[in-house]
Amino acid sequence: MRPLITAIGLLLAWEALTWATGVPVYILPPPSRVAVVLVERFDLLMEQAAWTAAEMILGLALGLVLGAVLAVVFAASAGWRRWALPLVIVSQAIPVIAIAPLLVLWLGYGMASKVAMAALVIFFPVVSTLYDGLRRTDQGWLDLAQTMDACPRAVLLQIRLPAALPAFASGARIAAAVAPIGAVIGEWVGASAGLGYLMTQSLARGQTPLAFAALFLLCLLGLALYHATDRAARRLVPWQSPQGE
Amino acid sequence: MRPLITAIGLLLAWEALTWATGVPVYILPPPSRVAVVLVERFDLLMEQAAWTAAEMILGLALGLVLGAVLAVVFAASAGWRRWALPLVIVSQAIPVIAIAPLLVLWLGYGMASKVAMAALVIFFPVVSTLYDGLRRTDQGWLDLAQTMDACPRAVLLQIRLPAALPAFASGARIAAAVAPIGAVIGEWVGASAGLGYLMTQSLARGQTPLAFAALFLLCLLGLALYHATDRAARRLVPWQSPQGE
Amino acid sequence: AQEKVRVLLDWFVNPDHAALVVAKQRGVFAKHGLDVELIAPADPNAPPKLVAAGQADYAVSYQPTLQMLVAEGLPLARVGVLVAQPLNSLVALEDSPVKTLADFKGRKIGYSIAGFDEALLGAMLESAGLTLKDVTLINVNFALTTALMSKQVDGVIGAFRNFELNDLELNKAKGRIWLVEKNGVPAYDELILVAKRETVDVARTKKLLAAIAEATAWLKANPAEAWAIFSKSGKELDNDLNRLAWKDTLPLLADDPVALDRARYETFAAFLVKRGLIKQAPATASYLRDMR
Amino acid sequence: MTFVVASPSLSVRGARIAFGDRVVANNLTLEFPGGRTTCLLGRSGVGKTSLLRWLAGLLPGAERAAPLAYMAQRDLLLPWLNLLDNVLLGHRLRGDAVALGAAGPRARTLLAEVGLGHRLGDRPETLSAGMRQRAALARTLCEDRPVVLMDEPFAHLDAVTRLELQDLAARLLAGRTVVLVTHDPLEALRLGHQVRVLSGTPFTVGPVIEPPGPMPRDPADPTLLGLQGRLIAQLRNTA
Amino acid sequence: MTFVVASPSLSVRGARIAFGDRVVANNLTLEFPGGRTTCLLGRSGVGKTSLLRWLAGLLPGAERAAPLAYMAQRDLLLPWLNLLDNVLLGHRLRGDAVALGAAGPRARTLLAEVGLGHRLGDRPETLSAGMRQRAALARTLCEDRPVVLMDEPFAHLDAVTRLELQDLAARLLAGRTVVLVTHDPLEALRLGHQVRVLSGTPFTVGPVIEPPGPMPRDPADPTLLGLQGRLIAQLRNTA
Ligand SMILES: Nc1ncnc2c1ncn2[C@@H]1O[C@H](COP(=O)(O)OP(=O)(O)OP(=O)(O)O)[C@@H](O)[C@H]1O
Ligand SMILES: Nc1ncnc2c1ncn2[C@@H]1O[C@H](COP(=O)(O)OP(=O)(O)OP(=O)(O)O)[C@@H](O)[C@H]1O
Ligand SMILES: [Mg+2]
Ligand SMILES: [Mg+2]
Repeated sequence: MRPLITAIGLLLAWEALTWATGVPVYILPPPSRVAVVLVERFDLLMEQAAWTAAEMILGLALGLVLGAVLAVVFAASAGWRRWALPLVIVSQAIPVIAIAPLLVLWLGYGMASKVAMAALVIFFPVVSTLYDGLRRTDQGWLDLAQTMDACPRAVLLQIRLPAALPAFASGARIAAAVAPIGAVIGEWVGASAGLGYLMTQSLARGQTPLAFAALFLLCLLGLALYHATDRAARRLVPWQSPQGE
Repeated sequence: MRPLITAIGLLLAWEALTWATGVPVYILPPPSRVAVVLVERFDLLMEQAAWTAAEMILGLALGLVLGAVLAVVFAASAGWRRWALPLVIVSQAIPVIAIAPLLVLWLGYGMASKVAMAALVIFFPVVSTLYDGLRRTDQGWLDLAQTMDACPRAVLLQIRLPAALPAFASGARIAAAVAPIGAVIGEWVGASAGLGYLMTQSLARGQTPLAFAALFLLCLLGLALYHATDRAARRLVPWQSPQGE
Repeated sequence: AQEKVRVLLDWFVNPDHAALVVAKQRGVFAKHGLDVELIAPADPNAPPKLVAAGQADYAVSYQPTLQMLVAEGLPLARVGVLVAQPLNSLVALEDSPVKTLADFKGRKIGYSIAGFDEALLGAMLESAGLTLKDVTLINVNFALTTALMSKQVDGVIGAFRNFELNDLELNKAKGRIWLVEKNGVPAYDELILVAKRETVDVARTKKLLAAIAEATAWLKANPAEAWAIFSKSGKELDNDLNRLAWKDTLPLLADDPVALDRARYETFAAFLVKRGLIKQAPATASYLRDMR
Repeated sequence: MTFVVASPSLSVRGARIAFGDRVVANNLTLEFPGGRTTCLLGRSGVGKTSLLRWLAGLLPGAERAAPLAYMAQRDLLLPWLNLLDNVLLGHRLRGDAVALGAAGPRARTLLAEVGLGHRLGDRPETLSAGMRQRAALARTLCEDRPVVLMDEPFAHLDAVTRLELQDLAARLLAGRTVVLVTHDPLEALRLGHQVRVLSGTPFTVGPVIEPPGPMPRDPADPTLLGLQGRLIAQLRNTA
Repeated sequence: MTFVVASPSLSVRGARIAFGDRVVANNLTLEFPGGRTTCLLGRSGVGKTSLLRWLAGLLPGAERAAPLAYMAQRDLLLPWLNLLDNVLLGHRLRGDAVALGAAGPRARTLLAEVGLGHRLGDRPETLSAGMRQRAALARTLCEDRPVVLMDEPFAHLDAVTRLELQDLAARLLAGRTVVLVTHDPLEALRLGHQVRVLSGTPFTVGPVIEPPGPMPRDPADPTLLGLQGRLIAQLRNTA
């Protein structure tokens, strides 16, 4: 119920904004206009949304796995960290237009290059937060494990990793929120389908309401994915805050 | 010393990669080619880099402040959270091409619209991680504060906020890493300067080595900003892990 | 006092904008009482919309774009022309097995601007007895030459004849080119100036066009000196590609930026309707303003 | 009568304390007389902490009767504050600059009295467990509230320090309504006007035991040793 | 002689324990006899925990002499594991599936013996402080190591449970080298072959006190009560 009220409230705010600022339809159409297009072009939009949703979900899955693996590797090995951490940071600074030709060269124009591009955007918050979490393990637990003759691998997997799950959840939330833009960026690598593609195309042809209908769906997908991830993340960390009495 | 060795190692790896895969110069030029351009066009590159650096730093500063304020507001008020959190999530799904005309309309062609765009990319990890951190305060401290008749504001500012500083640091690190791309995206809003501008232009014109020289500088800027932020973040949290004995 | 004028370019500054840049640098605009600011966006979609929204006085755009935007209801009007012929073309590598349009059957073609490039290509293929269904279309979004040279595609539509061939040459490749207007597409104006329909300032526009005409005449007469001025106006402009493109571009610049061929717009609108890009041709009177 | 108003009695009427299916206390009715110290004893896990949290209004359904100071089983020092600031936490949180300024000397005195006068500026993580517990005690006493709830406040202290701090607490808490949970029967007998034993699941509260004489009592007093035996027997009888 | 090998003695030779400028012990030489229980007493903050951490090889410069089990002042239960898995933590961490399987019944028995047999599947956060301490004790005993270091293992337990668990520990730890830190002189006298008092800054270790008779000794034994007085006096003399 409440999310519905919020949604309606936000749409009304948007409608009011377009009225109040007098912003032209071809720059920011009011939701009423967008709604009309949404109904008229429903089939087209759904088709493209399915495409983008697939990219988002694959990208997020790949990003989460890749991010988690990298964070664990960084936490386990100073050697790897020294070499690969700068690469990971730098990977965030590279605009899609610089890397797209490379991806196409290596992965072709199919889904693979798009998912790879999306994952490149999505994986970073996961690496970063999880690695931070892995660095902040309670010293008491580490001492205890040391007296128990635990090998570093067991400490990492059985103590540091579970202890860092709240941090992972934090990273996964960010990853879910950027998944839509990851998918759209992936579509830049050379797509002929997807909401991002539809958006670019309709913006180029002045069909702003259609572009915003696509954007609206993209946002819905984003919210849905975010909430799904949020729920999963909460389930991941059922215990109280680390110091809980 | 060590970072230097790492850097040289990475450059060698890049050079080797271009040789081994035989990837054409116009897709991925070897660092030797890039170095030549870097020297030849040094003045041009420096000029553009200064521009982008300014956008990055302003964007990061604005993003950190905005992110921190929003996270605190969300933690303080369920009402605000209900309305604005979905907006914040959705803001991450919006591609620059959809929002750029709006920003120009409202903020003009100057630095403001670029910094706003950059901040839009940068602020999110900060809100998300800090808000997560604010939600995970040790219940014992909250109980203690309650028995002390602390008003919610004091609890938020004097207990939950300091306790969430590690989470904030985590978010700031991500923010710093995405600041370069934030600045580049900002340059899409209509720049006539900056490394992103130079890169797009030279890629569109087949001057791949120049584009990669710009990209190289962008990555350097990104690494520098990341390490500065990392240092500041460590200083922010001088105490041991929350459970430290 | 100088009248302030803001012109949004369609894309990064390049030799297509020679007349504008030279007019500004040599003080031709100033001579006509104008203080012109040239702004380059990274997204070619935005400028006409921003002009329609009153965020700038003029935008450099393309005839097909203008006609599609007008058909969608944007209050825009064409007030002048910079390049009065198509620049777009279909390009393949010379050493590829594609020798004629018909050879594209079963091959991959890259394109940039969704919809429009498809329409051009469709018309061209039909002129050679093929249809769009005979080729695989791939959106390469940018980096047309890169896609071509790395053999990811066999041909690209959307290549500008004055640029992409030179770009290939600089990368030690040779291209084979099919001009759109010679292969089933009606001729159109590639680069035009648009303004917001209701607020066209006729007097100022006339001054602007006069200055452009004067600059065009001068730079065609003094290409070397003009190149020096152009390449010094921005450090990033002085490069081999622009140098090569410069000589190919100058002859293409419209000598008379005021010229207006209504029939050309009507024919092309009909073409757009036929290709399904717009539903109905807008009345030319509504968006063509003669500045004579 | 002003005295009674200043240090109110605490009553629990028909309370139910439960965590999910686990009922810790059911239909509990209990009175803690105002201005007096009640010591609670009970086997581990019987529900002492839960009762204290109930009194502090920290459990769902519970309401707090009066302003109080609560010392939990953990020290709950804030790692980013030094000892002095930790002791002044209540005043800082209430944001009353005047009161905060006035409490400064008191906090210093208290820290000196618990033996931490030389560590005012140190962070909690550099202290031993007993030192942290003493700092938490100082923070609780610094609150200067009519009602004080304390959960095993001396658990991490050596025998000598413990006696000294019991004396300190008895002196500073005289006239207040105090509920003190402890595992040491002798400590309960030394400090309490009343001693009560919790037992059973859900727990019930045993009869009031009132040791004679003024507090803090001498632990070597044979009456106390006799009562201690009785308390231990009470504890033992109730698995 | 195999006995001595199985439970080695622990020696500290010329050790220096310091945190920055704060010197806790200097040139410390000390011997904990193999197979026997040594109880350490000392004022709060004197350095008992630091010494134990030194013995466990957890401080910079320290080296661990033998496989050992260490029970810290905090319970250190992992919040994402249930009690049984927490008790089996050592076996889980060493990743020896056979040993882990074999330790299962032992862990259950131990949890039952500390009174938590009915809470095997519960998460630590749902336990009382004393219950958590008992679980940590079970974890330590489950390790089955020749050397056992324990830091105030019974601090949060009521008098009756404390006696029971002292008996349990004495039984299960017999023949091992045990160092036990406690604040309760009587507990030290009950459980230790030797009792030693730490005092001063940097601390020195007092003479060996060896209570007579087999352990666990009767707390009502008048000899013990006499020794208790001596210990308290020793503690009191050293501010
Ligand atoms: N991490 C640390 N950093 C700085 N000082 C420390 C640190 N840990 C302990 N100390 C100091 O070392 C001294 C001894 O501490 P330790 O914890 O060993 O005392 P203890 O005898 O165990 O006391 P308690 O009975 O209170 O547990 C104290 O003065 C303490 O402040
Ligand atoms: N958060 C919780 N969730 C579920 N059960 C809880 C929770 N807190 C306490 N309990 C249960 O309530 C009962 C009473 O716990 P409580 O902490 O009040 O005991 P206590 O008397 O203080 O014990 P101790 O002397 O060991 O501190 C225990 O059985 C405990 O398991
Ligand atoms: Mg308790
Ligand atoms: Mg200690």
